[in-house]
Amino acid sequence: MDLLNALVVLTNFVIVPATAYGAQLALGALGVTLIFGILRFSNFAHGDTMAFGTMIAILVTWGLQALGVSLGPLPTALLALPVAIAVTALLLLSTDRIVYRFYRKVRAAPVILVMVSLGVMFVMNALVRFGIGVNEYRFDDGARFVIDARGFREMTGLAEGLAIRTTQVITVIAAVIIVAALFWFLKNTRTGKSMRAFSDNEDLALLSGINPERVVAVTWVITAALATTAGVLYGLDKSFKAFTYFQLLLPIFASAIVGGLGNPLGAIAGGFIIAYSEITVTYAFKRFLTYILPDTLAPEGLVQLLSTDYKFAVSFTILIIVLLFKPTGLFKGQQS
Amino acid sequence: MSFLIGENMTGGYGPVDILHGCTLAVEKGQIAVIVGPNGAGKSTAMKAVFGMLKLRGGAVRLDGEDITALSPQDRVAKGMAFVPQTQNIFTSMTVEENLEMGAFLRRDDIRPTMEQVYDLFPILREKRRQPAGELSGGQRQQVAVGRALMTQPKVLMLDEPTAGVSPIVMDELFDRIIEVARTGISILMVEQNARQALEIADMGYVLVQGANRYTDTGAALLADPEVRRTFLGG
Amino acid sequence: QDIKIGIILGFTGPLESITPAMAAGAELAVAEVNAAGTLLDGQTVSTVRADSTCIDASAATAAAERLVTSEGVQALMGADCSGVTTAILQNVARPNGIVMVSPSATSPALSTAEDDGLFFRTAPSDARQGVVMTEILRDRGINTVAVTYTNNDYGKGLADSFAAAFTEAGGTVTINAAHEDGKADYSAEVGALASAGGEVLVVAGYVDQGGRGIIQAALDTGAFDTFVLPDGMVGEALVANIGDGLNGSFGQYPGTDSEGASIFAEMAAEAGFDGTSAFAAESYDAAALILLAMQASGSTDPAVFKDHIMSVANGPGEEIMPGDLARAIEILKEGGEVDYVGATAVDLIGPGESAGNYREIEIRDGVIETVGFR
Amino acid sequence: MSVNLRNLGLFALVALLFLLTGITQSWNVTLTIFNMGLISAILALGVNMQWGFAGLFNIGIMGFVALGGLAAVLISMPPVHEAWAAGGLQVILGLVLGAMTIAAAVLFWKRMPQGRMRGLGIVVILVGGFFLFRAVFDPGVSAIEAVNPAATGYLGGLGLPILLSWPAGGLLAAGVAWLIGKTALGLRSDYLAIATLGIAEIIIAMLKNEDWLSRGVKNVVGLPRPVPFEVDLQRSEGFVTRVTGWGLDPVAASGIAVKLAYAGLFIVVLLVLVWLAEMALRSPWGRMMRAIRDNEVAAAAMGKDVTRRHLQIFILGCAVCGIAGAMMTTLDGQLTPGTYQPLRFTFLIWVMVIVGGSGNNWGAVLGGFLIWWLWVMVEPIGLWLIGAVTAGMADGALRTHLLDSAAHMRLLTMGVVLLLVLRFSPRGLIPEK
Amino acid sequence: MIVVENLHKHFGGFHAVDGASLEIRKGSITGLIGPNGAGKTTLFNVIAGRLPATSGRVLMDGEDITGLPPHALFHKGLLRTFQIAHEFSSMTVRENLMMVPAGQLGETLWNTWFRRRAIAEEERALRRKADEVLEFLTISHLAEERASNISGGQKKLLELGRTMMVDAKIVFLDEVGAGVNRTLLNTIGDAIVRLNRERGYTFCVIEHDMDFIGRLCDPVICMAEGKVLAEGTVEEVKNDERVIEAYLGTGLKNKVVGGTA
Ligand SMILES: Nc1ncnc2c1ncn2[C@@H]1O[C@H](COP(=O)(O)OP(=O)(O)OP(=O)(O)O)[C@@H](O)[C@H]1O
Ligand SMILES: Nc1ncnc2c1ncn2[C@@H]1O[C@H](COP(=O)(O)OP(=O)(O)OP(=O)(O)O)[C@@H](O)[C@H]1O
Ligand SMILES: [Mg+2]
Ligand SMILES: [Mg+2]
Repeated sequence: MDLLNALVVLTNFVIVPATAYGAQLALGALGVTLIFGILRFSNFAHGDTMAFGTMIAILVTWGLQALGVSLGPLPTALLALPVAIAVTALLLLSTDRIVYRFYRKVRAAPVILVMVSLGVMFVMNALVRFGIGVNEYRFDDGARFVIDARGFREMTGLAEGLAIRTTQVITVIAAVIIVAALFWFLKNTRTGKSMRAFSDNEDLALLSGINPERVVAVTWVITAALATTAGVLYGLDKSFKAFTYFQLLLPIFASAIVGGLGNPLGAIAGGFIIAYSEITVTYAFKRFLTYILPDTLAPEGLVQLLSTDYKFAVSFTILIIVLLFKPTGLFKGQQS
Repeated sequence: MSFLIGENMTGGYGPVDILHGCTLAVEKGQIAVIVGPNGAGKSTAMKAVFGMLKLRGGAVRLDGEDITALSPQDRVAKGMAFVPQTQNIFTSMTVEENLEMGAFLRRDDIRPTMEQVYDLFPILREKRRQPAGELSGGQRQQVAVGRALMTQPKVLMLDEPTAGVSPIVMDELFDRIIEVARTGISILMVEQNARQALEIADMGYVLVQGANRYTDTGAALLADPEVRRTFLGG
Repeated sequence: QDIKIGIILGFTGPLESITPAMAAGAELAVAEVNAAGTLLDGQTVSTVRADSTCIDASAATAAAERLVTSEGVQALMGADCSGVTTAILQNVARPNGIVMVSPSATSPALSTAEDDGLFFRTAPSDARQGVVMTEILRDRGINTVAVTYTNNDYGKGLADSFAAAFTEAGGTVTINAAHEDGKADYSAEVGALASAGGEVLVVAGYVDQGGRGIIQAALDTGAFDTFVLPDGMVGEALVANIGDGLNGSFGQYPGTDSEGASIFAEMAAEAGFDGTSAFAAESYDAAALILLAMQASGSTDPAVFKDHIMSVANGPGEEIMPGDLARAIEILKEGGEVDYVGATAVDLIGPGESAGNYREIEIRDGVIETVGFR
Repeated sequence: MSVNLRNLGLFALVALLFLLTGITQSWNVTLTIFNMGLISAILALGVNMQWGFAGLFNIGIMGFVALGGLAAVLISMPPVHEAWAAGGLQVILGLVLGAMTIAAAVLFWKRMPQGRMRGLGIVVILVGGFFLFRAVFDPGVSAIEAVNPAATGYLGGLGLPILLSWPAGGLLAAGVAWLIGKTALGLRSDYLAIATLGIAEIIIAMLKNEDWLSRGVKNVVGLPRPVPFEVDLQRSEGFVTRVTGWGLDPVAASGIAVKLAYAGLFIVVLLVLVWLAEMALRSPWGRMMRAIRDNEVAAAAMGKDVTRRHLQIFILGCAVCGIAGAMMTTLDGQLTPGTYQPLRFTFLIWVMVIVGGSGNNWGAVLGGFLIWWLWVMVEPIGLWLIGAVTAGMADGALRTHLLDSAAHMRLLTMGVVLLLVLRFSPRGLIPEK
Repeated sequence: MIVVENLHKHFGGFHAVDGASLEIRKGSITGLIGPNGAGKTTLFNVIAGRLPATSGRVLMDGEDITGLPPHALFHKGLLRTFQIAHEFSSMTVRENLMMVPAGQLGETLWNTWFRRRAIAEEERALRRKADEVLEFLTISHLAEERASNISGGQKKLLELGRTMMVDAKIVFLDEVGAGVNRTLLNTIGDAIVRLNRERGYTFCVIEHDMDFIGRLCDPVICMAEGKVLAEGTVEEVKNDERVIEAYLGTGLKNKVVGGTA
């Protein structure tokens, strides 16, 4: 029984949240990695693209809710998602037309594009704040839990509870499906291959008859889809707040890089590494140990390797260690 | 009227002209070879013919049609293929994907052509799942030519296709080029292995400082002692 | 002649979601005075906003410098975060002799900072709240608590003073862990808090920042059911965003049994903002104090009216509620005395900071109910 | 020549911006911005050394600036004797033990043959050392932090003049850069970038949480100044009579005088650094660095020790950032760890370098001034813009909404201006050659 | 001079160099030939410290130099060129040459600040030297051009030029001839011979142009599939059955001379 309780504690406070958070990061990292892989720059506007997409989704969700539309146990926002993706795609495409295209033409160095994306980030930042403001919004509806803690306790008679949220399940499933689809798309479809060819050698791609503008457009559309999906799923699970989305950028980049920039599998792996390291290294094992150890050995202290103050530091330390052994990330990413 | 002609081309990368009224032409099913010292503007002329350089003067015509204003992509669609001198492969993609990219605009079955390329360069079959960037210098060159052949073009433009390939492969390559030409495809190539190249050429151009110095049949150029000494290494 | 007051708050940055209500609070007081039209024989007051960014001391200094030396304000309502507040005080307010009243800087270090008598705050001291919170917990018979705080001077100061008071009183703090605001995920923090255990979780954070994230995650995982909510956490937004899970949680925020707070809340609702948002009431009071001190001293010169802020705030005299500013001006004009109570029952002590009377609340059926005063 | 004229013109333009600010707003505002502009220019110079000269993508600038700030506290604040007595030695002992553990682990790794034993041994040493370290260190920390936590609760500094902290900040940053460089410089481009970003976050986390060192988030305020206080000037007879003699208001004049004093100090530092950087860049050393930046493989084959040179420039660049960090903390008069945000202290500096023109010292300096000016001025400009836009509008929901969102114009304006500058000179205002 | 003992270099499961043993004698111009992918460049890279060996040793004058970093080998007098040109693209052609010599005064920061005069003097000498090399390579007119803007063949010349900036003991040339005009290549060949005779440089030359090899090299080593296939004088190697089959071939099969029209 105690062993079971110990396992449930670990699952409830480490495995489930880390898996869900990892999937959230991974979805964000996929977008970053895609832009890096094809257009060859680190897109700092990605966090705000996510925020923008989510904002549209929220507005549409509110509309739908007002009309009384719902998806039953699933969040209504999923219905709004396609609209939000379309609007975000339009925004990204026009940003490309107005801003990025020029730099492609003059063959600007990647670092210039990074700075340009910083400029775009500021603008999108403002757009979102104009659009929906700076407050925190909750827009999840439907059933919040697949299993909730109290229900689990009553069901199993254990002392510890286990909670799994609907959004966590959706996020993990979405992450797996999306990465598989993206991987397949890039590896096997003509468009996917032409995108990789374009990123590898733009001139030669031109000589092969690949239309660069089309490649770029497809990339942005996919990015819009990834960013919006990631943003909406994250917002459903936690909440929407413009500033938080900006802050998300850092762990997202860390995930993309530790996995290997430009590699979709890497993004997924990176997301989970960051999430798990943040949560496990700072986890206090007191409760867990109390269950599995005999009473006499039960720990006095928290049995915490490092305090949670350092959770970010921990994930970065792990990131650096990974990079020291695998200098281009776990899955052999690209270099600019 | 030549099948492909770049006539009186003038232009360069920046404000300075590299090409000064240079003319290159190739007939249907024939082989034209460009030779000349380093920096003469051979590659520049090839790029100009392919539309990768803004011309300040002159025109490019394909099969009688003026294509001076077309983008490189559109020229590919018109049946032109080009192997640049440098950076002529997709280094992060596998050999096979490189070849597939060559056939990007084709809608028909590309397997047979790919088999032909593999037969021509057997080493590529062996390495087809390897990223092209990991290949040796000569192997890369073979990938580059293979990619262009995959296009099944009407005009094939090659910038120093034999640089760095071993003698046996070079012979194979020239053989193949002759074969290709016999099927009615025009071939325009730059070569520093000039003697071998001129041997198979119908037409030869000697380019110096962006202008035509000598233009004659391959055999005639080979026979000219002045040309041999100054440009072909004796 | 026109009186100008600078409102310097973090309109962008981590506190951007609570600052609009704070600014609106201050502007409400100004509007009220202007509507009366009687201040200093009919002078009008205008406000100028500037962005303190909450975190960037240099940008805040530059913004304050602009308010003072270019816009020519006579007083500053702000700043919000203690770090930038200190920077502005030392680099702008003192050199230029400008009065500064902060609605939300709670760092104990500010009590001892050199201020030439120019600095005041309507926010209560962290130390006092720690004691009050301890009393509330002891009265409810709670002996072990876990504490999490937002990692800035407010959170850290409050958590430390509470931990000290609570341990002193014989309770046990199982863990005292920080959380960073605006972060993506709080699973790690909640995991550690849950493992440490405790009857309740004290959340010394902000209502729409990491504090809410922590509570949400703690409820979801079943780690805690009851939360103790200090001033930064009490707000309608919390109840609205979390809902039923909060029932049974309790806490305290500055206030007396005067009806000031509810009056202010109504006024705010009428003006179109949320008066219960964190520090909105303090901001109203800060602005009101500045204006009443001007009236009391009969001068807009900071060097003169700075000495009247304490007397206006503490009485003796007639008690002044929000909405009564016109009456207060009238009394002062006639040479009378007022005791400004305002929206947060301000009483300034020592170096000019709020003494801290607290209203004990409990959340019942999704409503924040006042259950007592301390 | 025309290039030089153009550059002079650009500097004149920026000078004009500052002058206009002085005229339309006030000289105090201008000088405030100008002083931070000087510090920004130094920061941009440091980053330019790493990126422009050597192609090192360091986005951990924030960390080194913070270290400079820490140096300011450690050098200038008076020591807290009580805290030293309570646990000073114990904390030092703990740190020494920690350092010894790491040294032992490194030695062990180098000495032992490859194999399972080595891995196991390392783990044993590290884990054992970690617990020993915590056992000694933690009680010391608690003792120190218990000493009057509201006012001190830390060890304090050395009580030396704060000007000494500028070189000290450089040294501290250089020391940490050495450690980082030794481990992480093998990484390339974006991977190095994220590693440095991570290290910067770690440094900030330490500053925020190690209260015994610098009070953590409780901030250290009231740092000594290298220049007089305005209030003291206003009280000094001589000063007041002199400035009133010039027809100036003593309060405003005192502010200006103090700021000018700071500006003088900063200008000296900036000029010295620019001179050093310029001389280095225009010499075979600079040529070698550019070669390494262009093609490391070929540079190594031509006998250049790429790793050593990278380490050298990394340390130098970081040291410059450390100096600037100490100067900034001196100017602010306080250390506020919460201030350190990547956007402001890393990416904004990068914008300065890129907009100014990477690889060019004068470009970096220009970028530093221009972008800092914008960063501060976009706020009033944004407010003004929104005011102008809404002025003609009828009262209504949209107008209120816009006015309410006025603060966000700051972000919009910053973004748009940045995009415009990059659009019209994508290689920077003063490009490299 | 250089002895390679049973050298292996594996990429994953692929054995690019597979137990090669060979010797480059002092004062020789050794030719290295072999089919594409034989492992020649890889062998160079291992010798020159660019790639770590999987196993085996490289000796230089009896000293084990396996695994030394490239810059250390440069200081020992071992220079190499790259098959795919590695120019310093943002620098001018002349600067590309001037940066080569080791131990320049001006490479020390201290000197750049406090010994400016000495540096200026040194620079003048370097510049003269660089201009001589450019003259020799017939690209003087490109001295101020950005190296990224010169033609493919010119880049190869620049590669060669860099090795001429210092006094080397041994120079590894990886296909300097590919893409270089044959007339110029002859001149380069002459220069190699002269450097070899007059200054005592040892050369190891990879080249696919058999005329060039034949004119310059003795001995010639032929590699195939990572191993040494044959070794000897040019004539011996040229007539070796295995070399002909693997590398040289029998000439054009369809010998059709064009231009008959
Ligand atoms: N990084 C790598 N990863 C995997 N295989 C590699 C790598 N580099 C080289 N190879 C393989 O090693 C073999 C030897 O390559 P190398 O470049 O040494 O050939 P080479 O003899 O120089 O040929 P060439 O004459 O064409 O230049 C080739 O088959 C190549 O595919
Ligand atoms: N991208 C460029 N920008 C500016 N100038 C260039 C550029 N590429 C080449 N040039 C110049 O143009 C001239 C002709 O170059 P081009 O590449 O056409 O020569 P080439 O005849 O192909 O020589 P090679 O046989 O060496 O390949 C050279 O002098 C070179 O300096
Ligand atoms: Mg060429
Ligand atoms: Mg090779």
